[in-house]
Amino acid sequence: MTISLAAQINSVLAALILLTAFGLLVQRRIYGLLHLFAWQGLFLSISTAVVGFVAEKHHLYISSLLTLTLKVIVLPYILHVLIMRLKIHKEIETVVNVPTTMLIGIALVIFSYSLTSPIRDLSTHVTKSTIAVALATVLLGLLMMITRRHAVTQIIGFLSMENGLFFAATSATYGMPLVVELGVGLDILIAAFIFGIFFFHINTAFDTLDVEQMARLKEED
Amino acid sequence: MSVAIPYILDGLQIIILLFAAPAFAGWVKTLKCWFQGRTTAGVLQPYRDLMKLLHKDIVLAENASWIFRFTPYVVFGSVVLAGGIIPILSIDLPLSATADIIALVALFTIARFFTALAGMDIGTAFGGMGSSREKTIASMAEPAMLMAIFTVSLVCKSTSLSQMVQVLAHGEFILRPSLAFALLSFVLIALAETGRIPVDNPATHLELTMIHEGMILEYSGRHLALIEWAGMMKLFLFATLGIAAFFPWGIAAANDFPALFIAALSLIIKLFIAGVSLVVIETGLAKMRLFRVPEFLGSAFLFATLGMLSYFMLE
Amino acid sequence: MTILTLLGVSFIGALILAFVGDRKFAPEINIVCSFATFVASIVLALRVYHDGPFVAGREFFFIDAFSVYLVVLTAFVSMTTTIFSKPYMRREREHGRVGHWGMRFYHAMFQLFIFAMFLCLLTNNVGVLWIAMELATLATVLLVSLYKTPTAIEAAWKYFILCGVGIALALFGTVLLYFAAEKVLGEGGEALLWTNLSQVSGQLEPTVLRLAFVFLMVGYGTKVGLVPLHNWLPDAHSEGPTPISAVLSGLLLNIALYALVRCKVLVDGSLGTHLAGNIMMGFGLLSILVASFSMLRQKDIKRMFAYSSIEHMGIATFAFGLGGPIATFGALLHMLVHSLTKSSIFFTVGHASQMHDTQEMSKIRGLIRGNPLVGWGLMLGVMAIVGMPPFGVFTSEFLILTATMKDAPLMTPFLLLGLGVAFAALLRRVQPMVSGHIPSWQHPLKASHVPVILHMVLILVIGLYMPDFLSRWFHMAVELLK
Amino acid sequence: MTATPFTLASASLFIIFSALALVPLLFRNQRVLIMAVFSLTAISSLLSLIAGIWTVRDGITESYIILLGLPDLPFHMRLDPLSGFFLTVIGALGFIVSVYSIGYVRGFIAQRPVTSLVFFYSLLLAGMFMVVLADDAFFFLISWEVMAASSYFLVMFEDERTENRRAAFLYLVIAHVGAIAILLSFGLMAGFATGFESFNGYTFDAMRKMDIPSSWAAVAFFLAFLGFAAKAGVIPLHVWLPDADSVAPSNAAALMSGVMLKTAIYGILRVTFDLIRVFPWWWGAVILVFGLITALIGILFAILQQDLKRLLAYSSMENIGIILIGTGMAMVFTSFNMTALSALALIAALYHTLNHAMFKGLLFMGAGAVHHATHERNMEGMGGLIHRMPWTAALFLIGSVSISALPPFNGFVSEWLTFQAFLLSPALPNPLLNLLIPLAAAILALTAALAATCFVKAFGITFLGRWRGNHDTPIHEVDGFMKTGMGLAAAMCLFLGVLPTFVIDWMDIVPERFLGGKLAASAGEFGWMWLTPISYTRASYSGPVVLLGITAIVALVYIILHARSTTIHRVPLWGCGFEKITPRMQYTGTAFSMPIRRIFGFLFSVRERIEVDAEHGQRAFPKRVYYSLKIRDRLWNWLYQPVTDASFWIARQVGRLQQGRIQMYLIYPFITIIILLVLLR
Repeated sequence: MTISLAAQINSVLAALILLTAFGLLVQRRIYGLLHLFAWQGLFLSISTAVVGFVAEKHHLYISSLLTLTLKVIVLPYILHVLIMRLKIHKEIETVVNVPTTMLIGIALVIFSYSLTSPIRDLSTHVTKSTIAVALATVLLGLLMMITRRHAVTQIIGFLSMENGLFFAATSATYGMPLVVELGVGLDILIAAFIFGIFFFHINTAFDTLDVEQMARLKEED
Repeated sequence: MSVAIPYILDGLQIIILLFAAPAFAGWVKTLKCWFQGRTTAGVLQPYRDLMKLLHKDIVLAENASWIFRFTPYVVFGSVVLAGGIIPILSIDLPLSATADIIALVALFTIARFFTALAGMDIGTAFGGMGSSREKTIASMAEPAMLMAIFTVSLVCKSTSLSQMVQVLAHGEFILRPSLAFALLSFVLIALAETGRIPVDNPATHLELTMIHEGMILEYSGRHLALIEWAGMMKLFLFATLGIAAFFPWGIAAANDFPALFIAALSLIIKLFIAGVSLVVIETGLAKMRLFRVPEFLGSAFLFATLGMLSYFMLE
Repeated sequence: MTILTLLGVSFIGALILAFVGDRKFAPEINIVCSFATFVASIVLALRVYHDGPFVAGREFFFIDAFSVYLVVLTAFVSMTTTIFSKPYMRREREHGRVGHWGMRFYHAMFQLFIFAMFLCLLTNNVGVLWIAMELATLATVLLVSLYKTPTAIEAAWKYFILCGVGIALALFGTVLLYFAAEKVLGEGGEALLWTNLSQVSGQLEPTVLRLAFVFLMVGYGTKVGLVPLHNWLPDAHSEGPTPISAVLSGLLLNIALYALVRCKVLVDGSLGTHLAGNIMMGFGLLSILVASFSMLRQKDIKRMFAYSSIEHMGIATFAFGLGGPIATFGALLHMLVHSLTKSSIFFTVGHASQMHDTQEMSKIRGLIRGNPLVGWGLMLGVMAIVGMPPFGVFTSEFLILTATMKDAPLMTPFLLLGLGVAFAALLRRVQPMVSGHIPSWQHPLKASHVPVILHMVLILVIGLYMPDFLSRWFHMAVELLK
Repeated sequence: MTATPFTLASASLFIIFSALALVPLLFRNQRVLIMAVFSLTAISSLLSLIAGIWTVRDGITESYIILLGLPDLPFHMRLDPLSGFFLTVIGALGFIVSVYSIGYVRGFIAQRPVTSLVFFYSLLLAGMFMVVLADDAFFFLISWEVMAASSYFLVMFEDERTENRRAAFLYLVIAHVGAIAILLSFGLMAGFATGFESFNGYTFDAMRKMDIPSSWAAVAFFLAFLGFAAKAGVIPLHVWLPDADSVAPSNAAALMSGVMLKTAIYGILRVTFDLIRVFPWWWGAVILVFGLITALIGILFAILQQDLKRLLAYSSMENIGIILIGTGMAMVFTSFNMTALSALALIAALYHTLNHAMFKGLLFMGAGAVHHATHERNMEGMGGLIHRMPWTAALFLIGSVSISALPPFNGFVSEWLTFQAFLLSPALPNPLLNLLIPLAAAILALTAALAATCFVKAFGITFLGRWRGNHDTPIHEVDGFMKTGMGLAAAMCLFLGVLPTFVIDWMDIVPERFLGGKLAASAGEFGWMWLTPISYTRASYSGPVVLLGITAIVALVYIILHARSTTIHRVPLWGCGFEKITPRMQYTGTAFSMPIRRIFGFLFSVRERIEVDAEHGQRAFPKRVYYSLKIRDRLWNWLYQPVTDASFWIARQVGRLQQGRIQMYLIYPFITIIILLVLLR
């Protein structure tokens, strides 16, 4: 596989990741969100593997394996168990209606593209074109957290931001040193456990997972 | 021997003050009677009143404190001391270095301070009212008085009276508008300070109108004599102060005999004129309501400040 | 070797306490662990003090004057906090506000949190710095929701989400930093090592560094609690148990600022302009003004002191942004005395709220008469935190304000306004609490004397007589940050 | 150790700190604590008094470095004639009030523990000594705010009363904002002294050698003036003074009003004449105007007060105004470098500082004695105390006579010198000043006269007449310590009034060292008894002759009149024949000041309410009449109320930032990132 072919595959995968990010933004049903998130994790791990192969960086294989297990298998399973246990109703209302969110999303992609232009013309890596996509995924994840009212969707937004960051790491610098990769993975795993525990607490205290209820601590009176 | 002459002269001046003051007061009363068509009790009536009071017993309130009994002496002492300082006959007096005009005004303030306290000591409403009104008027009259005198002192570049007389009388004569303003305001202030008609009626017995009388209501016997005598001396001193500050031409420069004689003569003539002008003012005007007095004193204050400003601008 | 003991003791402590957290002797283990780490940190400090900064563990750890002073401070304050938490948590346990699992979780997470902070300070690798910061956040998230009340859970959730987002942005900044460093230092782990980065910061690519600094600033800025990224801080610091608030306010903010200043040194090296400083000054000033005005309307005692932490972190950030030897010296001193004073205040606040079973300031009265240590401790603590002279905070504010008056005189009216309003706000609330007769609903309490007295004496000593070694220590750190 | 003034001063500081250390040991036994600590503070004040007198007499200047503070910014201490003079003032009143306090504080033992009062009293004294000795910005500000904090706790002594808390809070906020202003001004001067590479820019020596452009010098000066004005109670920042001094325990109030305000004057003198030294004339004019307004407003408020200690606090404002007038004149003359005239003006200001410390301390101690005996602060409820408390009454009278500037006593000397400074003004080349000075003289004369009215009222209503209070409380004279304290202060008032030439000769080194002008030569030239500033032909005043003259004449008249024995009959009071005069019919304080209130009413916001409660609504036959008078400071709702409302409004707007919904919180970092990235394109 020549370098240019790998680059093409990588950019296809980047496009797919961006697609799933947009999908997450607009998807109403919670199971749909779960599946989209799993797909995004899969594309990310494949792209890491491809980059690892192209740049002969063997530690990337471990990192892609880590992403595969974590983002595609473990996290979706945890979320699936929680959703079943907490009997979350399927329909998710968004704070801002879908068309405007899409518009903002597109604006963010353009913004991140123009923003990462200096990095692109500096970077010698084959994957320099995908940095803009990585930044866009991060910002879209943030946008998703802002526009969603449900705790689970916020967590999925947070995790998709992490995916964006991992993707940025691989595309900008052929992946961070292994120690850092492992550390970040470990943190995400702990974060997963924590938000699981949180879901139970919130459910018992507020007996709903709607974030709008949680607005007691304010100083506007 | 020649050293002692100024001291003797100063003693003589105090004695003249002591005995001339009742005469001047008597003279003013008799003039007033003539102007109002009443038969006079004669110029010597004040002497007779004082002698009578000195011999009578004292009737004192139960709760009168030592301040009430001590005040007449302080008032008398401060006024006599002031008399020793003002150059009535000659300017070469040993005591004249003791106080300049500001200190002189302050001596009169001591008298008023203690009289006001005595007024409040007995605890009657009239005493309190007299003290309150007296101090209110005093606190507006005193600044105007100081301003009038400041104008004169700015003209003569000194605040000690003998120096001012020296500059005005024996220096070359210049017509100064600032002095005219100062004189006008000084006359208004003198009326207020000595408690004459437009501000306070010295001869009244209607409690609600009297200010100075209100404070000394409870006095009797020799205490009342001392206070009455001090009042008369204060009137006499204000007249001589006015003469010394504004018409000093007769006052002797050195202590030789002929100059003193001329000084005495000019003093008598000036006092005569002063008495007549005072009575003309008193019979011409009626006593003002208490809350008209601030405007009266305000205008005096205005004249004095105008005098000072004109000094800077014109001279 | 000492580094390993430092990290090891706290990690193993966390593991042990995970199992025996609820036993009688659990607090004692907690204290012993912290005391051990404190001794280790002293040894470390002496070594750095004598033979300068050194690298250990095959370049994984790096300690210089700037990081070791924070290590000692962290160890000391965590030790005194464990001493304070013994009676406090026992009372919470008796009143049933914390269960069996809660106690075990509390002690374990406390030690893990200390471990994470030490890792942050000691590591040489900027990536590991990020991971340790994330670990510290995660450790304290559940501690904030220990009481399981709705508001506590809400505060913890906001803390988790907002800090998570902030830290993610910081990761992106680190990636950009790594990208720029890779150009100069080549592939592999060396590019992220702080020792290499600081030497080579002159050749790093300015445009990329500028972008990286923006992300790092917003990321770590969220952790420092600078306005407008501060919204999580008042909730998190006021809902958790008081020892946690003390440690959060006192230490975690310092470490976030430490990370931010490390990045600023790199960015200054490559950019050459005063850009990073100006951004930090902007954020600092905004924090001072917003925090001091919002203190005016607080009703909850811990929320008020959380806002005071935001204000003081704003002052420190402003001073670091200002740069120059005196301002940096002042900023370092300010971080030290602020964490000492704030943790001592939180100790007294903890006792005060336990005495009245509420955090409502309107219900807390007659503290001096009720419990002289808590009353005078709180009063003198507040006197210290608002910058009244005999205490250390005045010294640092004196240096910072005079430096500002020289270099940026136009900023001083805002500083004057901020400090004045903060002073009035704090005093207005604390004065009625401290004075007056004992209210009927106040019940007596045996307060832990040692930490409060220890902290106040230290601040007084630093305020009146700065020991020579401490000032030389700061000068070494100032050389690094120039 | 060779005995130099500085060793004495440091010994006195050492004694005070040992007294502070003593407090935790002795606080179990309150009586022993009071006796021990207050005698130690008395001794230390005495030592400082001697050190101060010695320094000024010989014009010694010593400076030392103490290894406290930052290693490269240790505490610099310096004792020069200016600080020596203020050390004398503080030491003198410190000694007197400490003696007084032994008796006064004993009265509190029954009510509450006095440990905090004793501790913070000595800390206040120590703070004041250190402020005067400080020679670098760091040590100066530390002692400045130690002084502020200790007086805060003194005002908070009876902390269960809300007015104490309110007064203490207001005081500390204004003092702290003032202190920050001073800090900024020192920062500016330090900046111009040596640039900012090293720490030694903060010492006053470095600041003396700074070359500061005149625009920055103006900023530095007016910042410092704002700070010191906040502590001195100058007009816009004066609201704390009456509240704080009226609720504080009287011995603390005596120290605070008597000397603590003077440390602010010391600050102004140190900054203008020692650090900046060269300044345009309009600075002096601004200080003069501030002094005038403060004096006039201060005394007008004093007259209207019903609470004795509030009256004294407001009158402190007036005297501070007079001192500022003297300082302003000195600055004006210095800017036109007329050294002799500026020496006269400065001596007038310094002399009045010393006088005010003495008679205000005396009056506050008197008020404390009255409060101690009657537990009553409102003058309307007192009266006739002269019969039960003769000693306090006599000493309070001496205080009132001195403060009303009547000749034999000290108040007159300093006001007379200030008037002389005015009268010598026509020599100024600037026409505007020549017009401003007469108006200033007029206002000063008005305040002097109003002061006399105010203290006639204060003394008359409290001590003379009959007891107005409805219940007959057992009032007894105060104990020995309090009487000795007040007696010492009264003796000082007389001494300073009668022998001004010696005092001026003693303190002449200060204007000579800082302004280059001397006054003593001309002041005592006509003889030690006569005070003749500039030249004896211009003006002369002799305290001793006035005293001797009056006493001689009074004695003479007394002897002559008592030659014949006339009996004195004691009868119930006459009152123009009205029989049943009750004590309620006496003139009250409000009535006494009613004319003044009517005339100067436009200056205050006065709320008078008269309610008549008559049977079935016929106003003509009132059963009971309620009269209430509320006088508020207009400045409160022009300046302070808007400031508080504005800050609370801003706080509400800022509160909207924290409105609870997590989505809003997430938007903030999002927008911050976008803005920063766009800005740094």
